[in-house]
Amino acid sequence: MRVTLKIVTIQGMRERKMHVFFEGSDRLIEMRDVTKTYGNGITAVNNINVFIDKGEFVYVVGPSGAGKSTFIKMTYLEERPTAGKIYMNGTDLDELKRKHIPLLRRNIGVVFQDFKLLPKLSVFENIAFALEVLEEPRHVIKKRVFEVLDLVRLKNKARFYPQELSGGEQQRVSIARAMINHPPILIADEPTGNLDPQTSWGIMDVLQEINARGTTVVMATHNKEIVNVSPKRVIAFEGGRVTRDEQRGRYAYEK
Amino acid sequence: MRVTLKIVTIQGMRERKMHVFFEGSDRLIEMRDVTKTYGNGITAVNNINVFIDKGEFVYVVGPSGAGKSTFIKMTYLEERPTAGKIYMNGTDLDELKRKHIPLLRRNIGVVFQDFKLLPKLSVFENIAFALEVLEEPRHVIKKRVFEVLDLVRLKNKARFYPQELSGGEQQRVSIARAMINHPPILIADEPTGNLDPQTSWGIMDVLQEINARGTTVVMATHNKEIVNVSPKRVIAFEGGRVTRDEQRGRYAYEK
Amino acid sequence: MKSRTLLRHSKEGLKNIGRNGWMSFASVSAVTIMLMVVGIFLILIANINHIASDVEGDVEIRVHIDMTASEEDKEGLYEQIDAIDNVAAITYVDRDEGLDQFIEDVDEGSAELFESLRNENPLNDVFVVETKEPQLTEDVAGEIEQFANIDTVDYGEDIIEQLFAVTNMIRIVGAALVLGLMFTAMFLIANTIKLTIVARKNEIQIMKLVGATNGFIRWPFFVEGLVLGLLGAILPVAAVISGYYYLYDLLVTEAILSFVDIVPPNPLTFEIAAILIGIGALVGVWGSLMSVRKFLRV
Amino acid sequence: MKSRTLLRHSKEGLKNIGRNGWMSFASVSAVTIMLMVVGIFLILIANINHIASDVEGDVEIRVHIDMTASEEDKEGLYEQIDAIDNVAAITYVDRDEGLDQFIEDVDEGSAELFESLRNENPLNDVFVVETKEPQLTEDVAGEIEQFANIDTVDYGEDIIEQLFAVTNMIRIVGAALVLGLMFTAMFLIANTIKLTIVARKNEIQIMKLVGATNGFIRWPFFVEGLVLGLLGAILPVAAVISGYYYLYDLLVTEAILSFVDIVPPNPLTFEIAAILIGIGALVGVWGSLMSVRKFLRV
Ligand SMILES: Nc1ncnc2c1ncn2[C@@H]1O[C@H](COP(=O)(O)OP(=O)(O)OP(=O)(O)O)[C@@H](O)[C@H]1O
Ligand SMILES: Nc1ncnc2c1ncn2[C@@H]1O[C@H](COP(=O)(O)OP(=O)(O)OP(=O)(O)O)[C@@H](O)[C@H]1O
Ligand SMILES: [Mg+2]
Ligand SMILES: [Mg+2]
Repeated sequence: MRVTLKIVTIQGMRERKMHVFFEGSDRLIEMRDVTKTYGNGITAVNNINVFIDKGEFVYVVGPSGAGKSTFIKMTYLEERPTAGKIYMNGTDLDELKRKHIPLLRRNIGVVFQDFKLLPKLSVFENIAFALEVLEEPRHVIKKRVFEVLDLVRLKNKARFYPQELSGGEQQRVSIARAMINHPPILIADEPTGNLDPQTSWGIMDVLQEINARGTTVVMATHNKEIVNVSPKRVIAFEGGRVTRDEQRGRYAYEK
Repeated sequence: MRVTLKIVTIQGMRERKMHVFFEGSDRLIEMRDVTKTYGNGITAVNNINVFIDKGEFVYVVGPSGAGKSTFIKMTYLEERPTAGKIYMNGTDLDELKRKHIPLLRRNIGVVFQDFKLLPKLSVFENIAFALEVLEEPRHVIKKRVFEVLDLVRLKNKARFYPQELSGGEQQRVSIARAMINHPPILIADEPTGNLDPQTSWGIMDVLQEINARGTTVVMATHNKEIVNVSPKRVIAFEGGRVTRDEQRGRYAYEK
Repeated sequence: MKSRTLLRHSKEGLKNIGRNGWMSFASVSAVTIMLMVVGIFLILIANINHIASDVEGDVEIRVHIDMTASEEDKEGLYEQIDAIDNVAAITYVDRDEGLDQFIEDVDEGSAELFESLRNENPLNDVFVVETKEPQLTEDVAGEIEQFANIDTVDYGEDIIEQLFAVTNMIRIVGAALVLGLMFTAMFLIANTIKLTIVARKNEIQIMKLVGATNGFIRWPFFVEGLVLGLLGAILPVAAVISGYYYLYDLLVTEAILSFVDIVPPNPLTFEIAAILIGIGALVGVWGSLMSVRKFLRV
Repeated sequence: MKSRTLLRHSKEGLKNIGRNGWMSFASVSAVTIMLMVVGIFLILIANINHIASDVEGDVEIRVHIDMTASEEDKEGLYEQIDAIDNVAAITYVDRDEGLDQFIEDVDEGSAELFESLRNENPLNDVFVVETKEPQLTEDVAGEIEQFANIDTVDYGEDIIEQLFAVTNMIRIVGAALVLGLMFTAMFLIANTIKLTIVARKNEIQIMKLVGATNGFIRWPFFVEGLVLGLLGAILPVAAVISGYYYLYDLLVTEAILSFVDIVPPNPLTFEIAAILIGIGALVGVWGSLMSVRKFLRV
């Protein structure tokens, strides 16, 4: 079995063992006939087929409640589909053992729509956490954290706690945490919702740069300007279905 | 003293007593030399003078961390200034008694940047809460709640709990709650941050309509398109200072 | 406050118990357990106190009358003793009766041999005097000693002080334990309730930001605390009443340990039930309101 | 797990105690109070048990030897009794000694009158037999009754059963109370710790979403629970040891209540301290890990 094989390789490696998940296959995300119906009866994602390859930069757009976040949550197993198959880098998520889920998640940097910062940890500690789970040595962690804090322009807020930050600053901490361990895939859910246009473009620059260096980026966004000014593949959701999937698409939800 | 007089009037009234705060004066918000330094030493708002009159529609813009939310929080006393004077409708907030703060807040509808929904209450209950504090009768509450739910297009989610909503849906619940009791002043902190352009314009239509009917609207936003397409008074913050305050201004933070 | 608001607060308080699901359960079970412990100890202490009183009640003054006293002397002495304020009862035991009792009490092996004493009874006639309060024994004995026609007055001088020392110690330790336990219970219940409310800190603050007055927020917590406290009292009250009735039946009607006299359940268990319900309600409300208070300053 | 990770987990666990500020305080105070109660009751029960054993130890068999028995008969009897398995000690009390003792025991008023008995002592010579276990008294007495040269064998037949009934009841009730109390304490401590951890449910889930394994999350909670439990044990241990030493000094050296024999503090308090520390650590860790477990399924 593919799954078993992979896990063996992972355990055999010493350094950066978390990355092994995403070596080999070129198809990183593969959703086949996936449907997600929540406990309250809402079908948030309805029979979608989505394929995302290594190195792509994909915008996920669509009106409020269209199912973008649900789609995203299924990739890192915050939610499980009620029907259909999801393969991450060729691994069937149904066959992934519980204890290997953390390994999968370490390969996916996620910027959560609601940030999900740990309220009792400082900005530094929040970001460092994603490296601590990899058991990196202290000095490596420190160096990396200040690197990404610099990228998101929050170096001077390292010792602050999330409640002491503005909305946009919290969002940038979440972005920094998602990038810290150079994950092969970065998924950002509305990463510029609380940012002014200038800062948003700064973040876009960073995302495009890591994409250029090989990271696959999936970004749910409502930012028409960004999508239109910097066109890339666009997957459009509406009512839980994929209504459009085009290379170099436009935002296209005009007033 | 003005303050005392007002409170007497309030207690003398039976219905809608909460509105009395905002009758009479034309200057609703008046900040004189206001500075706010947080406990951690950050000066979020630095010696600003802001005057907002009855009936205005004001955009508050500025980069992430400029002090917009802090400015807003001081109007409804979530934060108190460390220096300077704030008058709401002519009432000196320093002289406002603790027990009258709730009366002030009932006159200000607030859309919080982080929504601040009560997690254990359904959408309906969350919105109804703002009317329950006014001791409105049950049938009035029910009618009003469904009216505003209709405005934000969430009538079918009335029984859901906040965690069962998408980001944009939560934001709209927060907007609905802020409007429910027809406050004379509505302050919205980034009310379209999680909304697609179309839904954002829907919300803007609602805000403009209640503004036309007499409600004063203050809206912190990063949405360049909205500010530029629908120009109004713009107050721009940068580093805690007001750098620009113009009628029919533009967003003006170009890349 | 309008009556519909009062109704709203009560409903809200009850709903909150459900909304906070197992947090409410944790509070109720803390109340239940603590009240159970308090109830059991109240019963224990009531009985220990009862037994101690019984033992103290056995203290008596034995007034040995001079062999030479005439019947009149004895009557005079009787009246003198009877005139003392704190004397509750006087019983006359003549020397033959005294010997009978003595032989009965003495261990069997020796008993028949003492029969030989019948002929030359060495005992005096005795007045057995009971005082109104066991603690008064010494004083009364002192007074009696002044009277004429008395050989010796004897009330177990050495034993009695130690006896009272023991019974008093038992009472003090018992009271201290029960009081300590009650405060412990109150503290722990309030602590638990506090924890469940601190978890709702943000919610309380949101309510305030949306324009709720302190009172508006407090009322549902009042109802919630009250109901949690009362719910927590149900089981202990039921257990104390039925358990003690059962035990009493077992010990009394089945005549096990018949020589130990335990307190009858009728007023006792109901008094304890009232105390438990009182503590439950009080601590529930108090813990709830105390904890809310510090989050209202928004 | 790398050693620096272990270090990280320990640090993190300790930091969490500070981060959760008064929640930790609430847990520690719950542990403190419950262990204090358990400690006090352990001491009480140890002493009650001790006193009960003392009382039982007073049980003895009095073998009244036939008046007619010769010295040789007596020696034969002595050896026969001595040969019984469960006999611990035999004391010979001749009739004159017996009378002395008797007169000493009898109440003062009558004592001098019994002196008259000296001339025609009605008592037998007696072997006082102690058994190895008080509970064996009846059996041993039965065996002795078979021997020759015996007048009567006397061991308070009626009293002894009731005595054992009482001491056994005290022991059972005591053990039940202490066990019940221990479980109560454990439940309440775990309950409190659980509440503080449930409040961190979201944080635990965020950690999982960011790629932490269950073990990675669990370790700091392990340390935290352990330290909370140990912190909570400090005060009770100190109180039990110093308090009991003080009390013992007071009762023994000051000779208050000198007739009650209480357990010396030396091994006792340290044994209890060990139990308290054990409970604290165990329940701390257990409560902590139990509560985390259900939030790890993300
Ligand atoms: N945990 C949940 N339980 C039940 N229903 C949910 C849950 N999460 C989302 N939903 C529902 O599923 C639908 C899609 O939600 P989703 O969060 O995927 O939307 P979205 O496209 O991300 O919207 P937005 O742009 O507003 O964030 C919504 O109607 C929402 O009410
Ligand atoms: N509670 C707080 N304690 C300490 N510092 C704070 C607090 N809230 C905000 N700050 C700091 O004050 C500054 C201004 O924050 P504010 O929230 O007003 O910014 P903003 O203009 O709303 O930004 P954004 O657009 O990102 O929401 C920031 O640098 C932030 O770090
Ligand atoms: Mg979303
Ligand atoms: Mg803000």
